[in-house]
Amino acid sequence: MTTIELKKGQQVAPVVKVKRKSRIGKLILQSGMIGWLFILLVWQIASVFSEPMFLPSPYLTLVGAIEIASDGTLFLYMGYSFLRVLAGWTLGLLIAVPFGLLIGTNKFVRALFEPVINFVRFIPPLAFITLFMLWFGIGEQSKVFLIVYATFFVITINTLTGVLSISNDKLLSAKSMGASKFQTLIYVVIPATIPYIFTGAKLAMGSSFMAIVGAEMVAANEGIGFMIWNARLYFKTDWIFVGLVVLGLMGFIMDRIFAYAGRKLLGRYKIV
Amino acid sequence: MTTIELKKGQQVAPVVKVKRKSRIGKLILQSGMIGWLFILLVWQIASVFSEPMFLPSPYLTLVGAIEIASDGTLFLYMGYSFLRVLAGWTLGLLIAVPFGLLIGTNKFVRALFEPVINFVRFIPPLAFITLFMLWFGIGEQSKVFLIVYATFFVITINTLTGVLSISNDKLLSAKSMGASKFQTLIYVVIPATIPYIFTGAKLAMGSSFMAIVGAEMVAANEGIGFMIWNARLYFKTDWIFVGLVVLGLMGFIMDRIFAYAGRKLLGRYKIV
Amino acid sequence: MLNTITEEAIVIKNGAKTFQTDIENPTYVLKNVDLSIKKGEFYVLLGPSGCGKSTLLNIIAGFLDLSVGELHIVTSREENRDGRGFVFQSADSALFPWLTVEENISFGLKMKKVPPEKRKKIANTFIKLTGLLGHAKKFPDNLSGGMKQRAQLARVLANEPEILLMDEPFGALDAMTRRTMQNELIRIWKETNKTVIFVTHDIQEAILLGQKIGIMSVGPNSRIETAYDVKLPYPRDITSIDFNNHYKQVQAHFEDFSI
Amino acid sequence: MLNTITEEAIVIKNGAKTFQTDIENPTYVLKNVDLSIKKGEFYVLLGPSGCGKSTLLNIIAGFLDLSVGELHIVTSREENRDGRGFVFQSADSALFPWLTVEENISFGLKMKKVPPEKRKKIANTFIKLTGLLGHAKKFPDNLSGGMKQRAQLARVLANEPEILLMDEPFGALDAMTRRTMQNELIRIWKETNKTVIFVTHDIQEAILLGQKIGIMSVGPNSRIETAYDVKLPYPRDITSIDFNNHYKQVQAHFEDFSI
Amino acid sequence: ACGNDANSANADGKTIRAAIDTAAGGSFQIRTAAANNYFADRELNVELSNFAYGIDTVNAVLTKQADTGLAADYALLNSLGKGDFVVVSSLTGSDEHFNSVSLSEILAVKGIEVPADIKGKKIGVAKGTVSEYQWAKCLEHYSISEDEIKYIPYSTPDEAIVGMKKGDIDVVIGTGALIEKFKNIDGVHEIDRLSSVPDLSVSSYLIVDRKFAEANSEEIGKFLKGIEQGIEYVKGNPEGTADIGYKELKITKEDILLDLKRVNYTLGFTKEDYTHLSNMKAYLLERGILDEDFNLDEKLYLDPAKQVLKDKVTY
Ligand SMILES: Nc1ncnc2c1ncn2[C@@H]1O[C@H](COP(=O)(O)OP(=O)(O)OP(=O)(O)O)[C@@H](O)[C@H]1O
Ligand SMILES: Nc1ncnc2c1ncn2[C@@H]1O[C@H](COP(=O)(O)OP(=O)(O)OP(=O)(O)O)[C@@H](O)[C@H]1O
Ligand SMILES: O=C([O-])O
Ligand SMILES: [Mg+2]
Ligand SMILES: [Mg+2]
Repeated sequence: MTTIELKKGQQVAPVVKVKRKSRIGKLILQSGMIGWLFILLVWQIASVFSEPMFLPSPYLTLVGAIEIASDGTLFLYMGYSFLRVLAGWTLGLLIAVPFGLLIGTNKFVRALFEPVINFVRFIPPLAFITLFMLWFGIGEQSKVFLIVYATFFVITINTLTGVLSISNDKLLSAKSMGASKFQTLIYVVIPATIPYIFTGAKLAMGSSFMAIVGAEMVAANEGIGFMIWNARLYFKTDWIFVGLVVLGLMGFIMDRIFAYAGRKLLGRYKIV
Repeated sequence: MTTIELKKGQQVAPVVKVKRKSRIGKLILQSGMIGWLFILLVWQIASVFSEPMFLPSPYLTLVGAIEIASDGTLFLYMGYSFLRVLAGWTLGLLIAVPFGLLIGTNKFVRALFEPVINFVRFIPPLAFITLFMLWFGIGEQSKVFLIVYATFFVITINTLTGVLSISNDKLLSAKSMGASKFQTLIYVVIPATIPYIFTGAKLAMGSSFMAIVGAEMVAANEGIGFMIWNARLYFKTDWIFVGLVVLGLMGFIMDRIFAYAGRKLLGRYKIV
Repeated sequence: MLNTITEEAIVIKNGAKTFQTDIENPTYVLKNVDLSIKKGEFYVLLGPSGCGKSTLLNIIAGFLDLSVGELHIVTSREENRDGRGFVFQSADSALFPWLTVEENISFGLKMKKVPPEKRKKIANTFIKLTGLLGHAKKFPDNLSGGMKQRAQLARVLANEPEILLMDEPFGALDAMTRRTMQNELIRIWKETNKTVIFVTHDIQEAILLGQKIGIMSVGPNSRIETAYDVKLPYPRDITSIDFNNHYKQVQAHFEDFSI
Repeated sequence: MLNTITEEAIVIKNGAKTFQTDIENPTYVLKNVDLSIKKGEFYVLLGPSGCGKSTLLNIIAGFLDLSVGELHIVTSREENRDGRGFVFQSADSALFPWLTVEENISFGLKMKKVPPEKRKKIANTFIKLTGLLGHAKKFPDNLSGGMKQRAQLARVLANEPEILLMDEPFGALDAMTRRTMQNELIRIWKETNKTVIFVTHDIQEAILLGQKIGIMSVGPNSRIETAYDVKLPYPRDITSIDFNNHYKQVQAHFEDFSI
Repeated sequence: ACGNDANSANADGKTIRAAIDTAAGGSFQIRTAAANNYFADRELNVELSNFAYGIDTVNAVLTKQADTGLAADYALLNSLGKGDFVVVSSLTGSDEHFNSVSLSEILAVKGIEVPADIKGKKIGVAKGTVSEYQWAKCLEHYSISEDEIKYIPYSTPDEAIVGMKKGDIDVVIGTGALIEKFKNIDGVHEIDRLSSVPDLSVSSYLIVDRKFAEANSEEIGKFLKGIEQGIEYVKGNPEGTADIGYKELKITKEDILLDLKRVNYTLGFTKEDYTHLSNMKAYLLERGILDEDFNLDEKLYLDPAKQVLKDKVTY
């Protein structure tokens, strides 16, 4: 028989200091700074082995950004793109949520539309550019509707999933406490679906930023998408990169703001 | 005191026949045929109130499809687009799954890359066209990599979520049954993550079809995306519609095949 | 016919239930169910897993229809739905997590458009009755399992149902909490004078709570095999000799039809 | 030092555990824990919710480290990890749903590269022992709660641990299934001669199973207040007078430190 | 669908919705005219909208999103049969002083030294633009059959630049500012000038929705006068033009100045224009690129130009 002695516990005291030290390291790690530095480094090295015309370094990109920002153009473009995204996303939400609730609560309507949704959702917004221009004109409408389209399915499908995953117990208990069908919709179905709607809206925010470049490809006079297209036409690679970084930043910041607002305002709905 | 008599139950027998009848109705409803007919009807009516140039009717679209299919062009284009999607999606899967597993299982790598991922994922594939041409040429490679990019984040994020949601009990029990770290990865982490990987792969399939139109904007001579762009140059609205319908169909069919294959082959992993 | 059962709150005559609708000779989950529960009685439905206890309770609640037979519910209410309150096994799935405990409890009152002040007053009564004082502003997710089940009970009671239907309400609680809740339930039942149907498959729980225990047979074609009377005073002591004699007798029933 | 405890399988001396790492005076979940369990003993850890039973069991399992104090595990194994098998409360979260019952049971053997035929033989032994014959090819999701817990037990036993650690393994089962599983566990324990630590907060379960019951005090600074001996022969009858006397005595302990 | 208001041509003519291009020349004469209020001075409200290529502006007119558009000869002829719009004036082209293709170069990668070397190589061609015609003419001139080369179609210049760099394209036609960018690639050099191909020139034209033009003949006249003033400004003040271009398009001033050198802004409509278009149409029909013929004369509406530009209309 062997006798094995496992782990003699240590006093807690000496552990404390060690942890204290690593806390700053942990903070740096969690902030993602190292990840950023790593990416910048890779970008810098890659640009050294290339030409600025093809792959501008992070520094040259910054110079380009300052150039285009100095007369306020960059911020104007950001504003335009942002407002288009916001308008399209809001409108998308206003259309898709009631639609999702409708097909979620009504079996007949669901049977009617679900197959169609599962078909149309594979048609990319980009394929609709010409058609939307035809139908909605070359002004803001067609751009906004392209974004509405880009947000529609993800919000609808998430809302639908939310409605379908409400536990039967909740519906039965509302019924047995005397709630009418309409009251059940307002006071049970909608609140229970909010976390799903929120997730859908968050994903749709991402899709909106995907769609803005397409929306601003045709007949736009301003916007980050317009900037990227123009830079392509004249081969201003540094501005393409400025556009990429700005899009990433705008999406990232919107996402964080949205998540934060969700936590603050919809806390009771346990959004994720 | 009121005395209320609730529902006298009926014999079951007469119910049977009624249900039999409605079964066919149910089948029709579930097949989504009504939804399709409804959409075709709306499309047809709308096209009557418009011009073929703006909105070709379903019939004219079919004529256009037959025209472009008669010499096999349509099928050739479908083949090209399909192979590009397949190649990009497969490659995306091969890159994103191991990456997702890595950042899921290694806290340090996760802290390094998660913020970067959350930034880059907002940059639409379209914005990367120039860059991808630069890195991968204007041939097939850049088209395929654009699709790889479009699939990468959704698969990575799903894989990561899967790894993070493995119950601690599973990991501890593997450990206490003597599994090494590597064995735990192979025999516990990966199988437990398969449903998430599958969901990610399925969503990525959708993204691939979204990206193909963008990918075939660039120096393509064939493909459904090329067809849509070319139709724009020559203002053949009916071909745009053929393109839309074909994309929807291809996506829809791939999605169903994928779901079916998943159920058959990965049944034990309880994919959803 | 009903004149013979005026004392009764719930009566089922020759009830049967099948979930199959499109075959000639369906399998019945429940068959030949006869049941008669007096006003104010604490009735326990005891039976093995899957025999159809929940199905029967859902039929009494009006959530499901009998396939064959008669169901009579007797209350003093105009609207029958209100007459019956249902406590689900899983408080997690029944409570509304986006409402505070108090808001959950007021839900039924709000649906009936009771004015806010009155709602608050009534909610408070049941918060006190169920021992939830100090937890009114919390959300269900921040409560322990026992607290959640108290909140669900309070929510149902706030609608002042005459009949309380409970489907294994303590099945998911740990042993100690369960014991406490059982005692509380008896206290509340005595105070409020409800007719209670309580579903369980725990023999000890059945004897601890019930005045009458309806012992169900194994399904399909499950029915109420025996209605067993428990003539012990409350509160009951599970370590007493009388209690354990009852336990042995009920247990014997189950061995009879060998589960 | 160890020469004085050769009979023991598990010893903890003055153990303490805190989860806080970066404050000067941490709150301890466990403090001054002394524990000594004999080889082959059936030891029950009984205590109120949240007192630290799981934490203590995880420390013994090697999943967590003591912050202060000594832990000794004595087995005849070279590799200590194998010496201890852990049965989790939730079979759902512990079993691998993508493996059949048999594959789950063979998992540990596969990790140790035992050849397939031998694996199959060993798995079969434990399938029989736990009454799972006929379920070997099923997936866990197609089993009832009781069956799942049997599968988990079989999986742990297949690794032939000398010590069996069980964290409320029957807490999620319904009353009748729980009773059956308790009897089975005693049978298996007798057959296999393991040292068992069984965590519960059900007094009845503790007395039904344990040779010794370690009663823990309320946390924080929870410790093993009393080690209570149950000198009743197996199988025990919960309706017997002796049993109920034990019940009253253990219950009195809890009233002492008022939970 | 619901775009009806956008689809209806605005009949009162108070506002001209003019679609202009950003990539195929930049439409600086119209841009500066608007920026310097030359239209406003004539009590004409002009709304400009930007599209990448001429073909996009033609589509905008076709779909009634714009009242006027512009197109190079090749794209123009391909579209004229499709909708009811008319040519009211030329915009750019060649004259006795200036050959519009003289500043276009045929550029090739290392190893291709003379035009004959093109055989068997990959030629980059901008999809749907006049570049298709130019290559056809070039190859004819070099006596190389189209079967002996491989066309690589591209839709934006960056594809061509990258294509050359990566070896996916061997030869392109470069114009204006892009020539420098091509030449920045290691080994890329000029092998010929497009002007060496006989009878090859490019001209572009202003097109207007027919109903709109006929109803607002006077306004079209003012529009042309405004453009005329814009051309004067561009010629006399390239720096100022570059400033306006940068402000509106974010194209660097150097690029704009280079682009300005290669264009010859014109107005009016000459006999040569007519001959040029007729010849090209015949070519397109012969090649089967155009499947339905149309009467060119019916597509001309030169009244406003005749009114305001008199001597510049010689057809
Ligand atoms: N909606 C339904 N459709 C079809 N079969 C059902 C449905 N609900 C219940 N059943 C079947 O009816 C039988 C009785 O189920 P029920 O849930 O009433 O049993 P139970 O006694 O409450 O079981 P448990 O103790 O596990 O809660 C089971 O065989 C079950 O499969
Ligand atoms: N990983 C952890 N980090 C911080 N605190 C923890 C952790 N695990 C447990 N605790 C705390 O330690 C205390 C004891 O928890 P533990 O789960 O051991 O109790 P328990 O007796 O098993 O309770 P239960 O009967 O509910 O299972 C609790 O206050 C708990 O919040
Ligand atoms: O760009 C063209 O007008 O062809
Ligand atoms: Mg039940
Ligand atoms: Mg625990």
